[in-house]
Amino acid sequence: MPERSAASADPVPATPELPRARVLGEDWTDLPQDLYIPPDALEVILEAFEGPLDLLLWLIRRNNINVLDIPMAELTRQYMGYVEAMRAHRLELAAEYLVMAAMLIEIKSRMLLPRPEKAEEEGDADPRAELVRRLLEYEQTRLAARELEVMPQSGRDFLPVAVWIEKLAVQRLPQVRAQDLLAAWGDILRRASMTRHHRVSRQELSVREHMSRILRTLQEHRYSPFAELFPKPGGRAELVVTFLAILELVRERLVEIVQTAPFAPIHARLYHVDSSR
Amino acid sequence: MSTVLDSCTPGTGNAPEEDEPFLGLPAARPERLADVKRVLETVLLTQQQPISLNELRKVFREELHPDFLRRALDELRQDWEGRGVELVVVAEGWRFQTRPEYQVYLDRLNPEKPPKYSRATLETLAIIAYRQPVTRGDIEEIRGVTVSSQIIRTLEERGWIETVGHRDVPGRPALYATTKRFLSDLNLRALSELPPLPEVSREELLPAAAIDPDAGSSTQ
Amino acid sequence: MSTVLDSCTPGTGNAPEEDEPFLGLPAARPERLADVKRVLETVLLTQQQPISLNELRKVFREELHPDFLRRALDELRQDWEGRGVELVVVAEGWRFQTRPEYQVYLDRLNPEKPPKYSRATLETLAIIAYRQPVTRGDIEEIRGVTVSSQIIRTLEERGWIETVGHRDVPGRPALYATTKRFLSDLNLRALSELPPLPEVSREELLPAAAIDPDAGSSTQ
Repeated sequence: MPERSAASADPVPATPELPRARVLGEDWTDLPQDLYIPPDALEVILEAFEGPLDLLLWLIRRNNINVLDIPMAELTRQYMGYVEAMRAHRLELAAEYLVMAAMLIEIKSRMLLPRPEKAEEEGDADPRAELVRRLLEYEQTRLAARELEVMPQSGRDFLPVAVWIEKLAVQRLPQVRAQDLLAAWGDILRRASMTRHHRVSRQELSVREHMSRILRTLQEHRYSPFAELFPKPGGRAELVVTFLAILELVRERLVEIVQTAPFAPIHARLYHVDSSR
Repeated sequence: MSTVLDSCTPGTGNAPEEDEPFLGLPAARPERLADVKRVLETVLLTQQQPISLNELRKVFREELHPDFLRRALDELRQDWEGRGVELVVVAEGWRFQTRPEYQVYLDRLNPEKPPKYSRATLETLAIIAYRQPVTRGDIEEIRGVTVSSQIIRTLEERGWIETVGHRDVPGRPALYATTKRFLSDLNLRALSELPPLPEVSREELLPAAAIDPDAGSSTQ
Repeated sequence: MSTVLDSCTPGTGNAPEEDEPFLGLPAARPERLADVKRVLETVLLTQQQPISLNELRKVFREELHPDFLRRALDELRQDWEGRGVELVVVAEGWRFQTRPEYQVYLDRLNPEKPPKYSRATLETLAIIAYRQPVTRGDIEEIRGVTVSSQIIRTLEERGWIETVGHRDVPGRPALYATTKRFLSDLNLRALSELPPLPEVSREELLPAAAIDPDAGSSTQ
């Protein structure tokens, strides 16, 4: 993927998509060939640098300077020019650059002093050594970052597979046991005030079951012969319970029993059918 | 970057044959079909959501005839027969999905905690089961808090409760009752097989409550 | 529900053979291996994140010997050769993923690209990857600029770095390291598979700088 690595290869914004720099009234889409860049252009260009080390590396390359033999005077002069311009325009960026400038000036001043031969033998005579070490380390990081970027990356260069898991609908539904309902009822009772109690006997429950059944039937047909409300093979207990259910439905004004004439067939119907007329 | 179907793009392959229905991909060439199938398989395996034929055409820059794509998909579906994953067409399009028989293995990988109904839902269900037919107002009266529509809907969608009528009071509220499905899901033959509610001692009961089955209920 | 491997569970199959290394699934029985492979394939196709061998053993109620599973996975990997999807081993385990050659087709379906990281983020990541565990101060020292909290957060949210401790200096700064997810997302099994840190030796830079003004820079 050459286009990817190219995008991050160079800190210099030479691509047309970057904002253009306005230099002395002229539009610049690329860096001037010489190193001197008027302050107006700096704001744009400096955004492309990752910090003073990055800027220094770029200056060194641009000027065809040997990393191992940095001419401190010229480099420091140029660097200070940048920093001054930067301070005027983007103060919040300048602190780190100022630290670097101080370091460069320190190196420069130390290099102006005569070096004792003894110190040179000890190996730490060259004040540029530490700067070179940092520049090399940063360059290494810069290259490593580029290598990381072009490595195949999940989501960008390949995708993990993701097959839909088809689940059986019932399997994900909560399971409820009859005991859970009893427990829930217990919770309700515990919360309820002491003045109110609910007592439902086994028989009453079957009354209620028949109430639901009858309502369901009338919901469909609206109107049913009284006799047909009773289950066909119903035993005596069943008939009694059904009758109780009908009475309860009438009492709760859910169902209405009608007889158009004496001895005519008795019918049951939903209460509201009548009242809506 | 070279792509899998480079050889299929116009101009790079052999001269098109007669009756060629689409750019560079004659149906008569089995290896082209195989390439298209391989791309379709790859694309579909990465998507959990179904992909429509139109979207799949985009994958080939809309250069393939829908009929050809359909044929490739059909063949792909056949290729996957007998495996744990199948290619299906649903309303929104094509997708790979696991066969339900493999659910047990998937569950072992990510053991899901069994989902639970909230206390409010369970109590609502208990009230409907034991006190049916009841209105939402009845339930609220017994529980002492409002009952959200979501709870009623959850139980309705589960097929456990249904509206069996309307009480003839202002607003004509729905009367809820449990269904046969509820009984069978709870392994009951009749409501009377629900565990009996604890008897409340006579001392605690008001005299009326002992007689009236609806004592304490909210019915007017 | 009957499952695919019912016949493989202990007690229901034939008598175990000699030297049988695992419950009910003798390696000598190719149809059993095929069943296991089909289950593995199904499970792996549904999971976006890699699955470790240990997790895969759970799928078979830990009844299969790791060596047998490894063999099944190896065969499965071979079965998928030449297709658009491949079975790979990365740091976190086994995963099916698309081959890079097919990315062009996938991009046509989903033109949205994952976020491209800034140079600052990538350099921070490189420092953490190659010099871990490091503190934010270490990163700032190497890069020569402050590291914004946003950069650290971005990498943490991606699941690529994590705090692995604190350096015992004033302020007890967090020590960052890369995660297994980072390795998996880069198709790696271990940190040692990262490309070696580029050598930038004095000796190399010296003649290059003398010849080419842009030595070390990749463009222009």
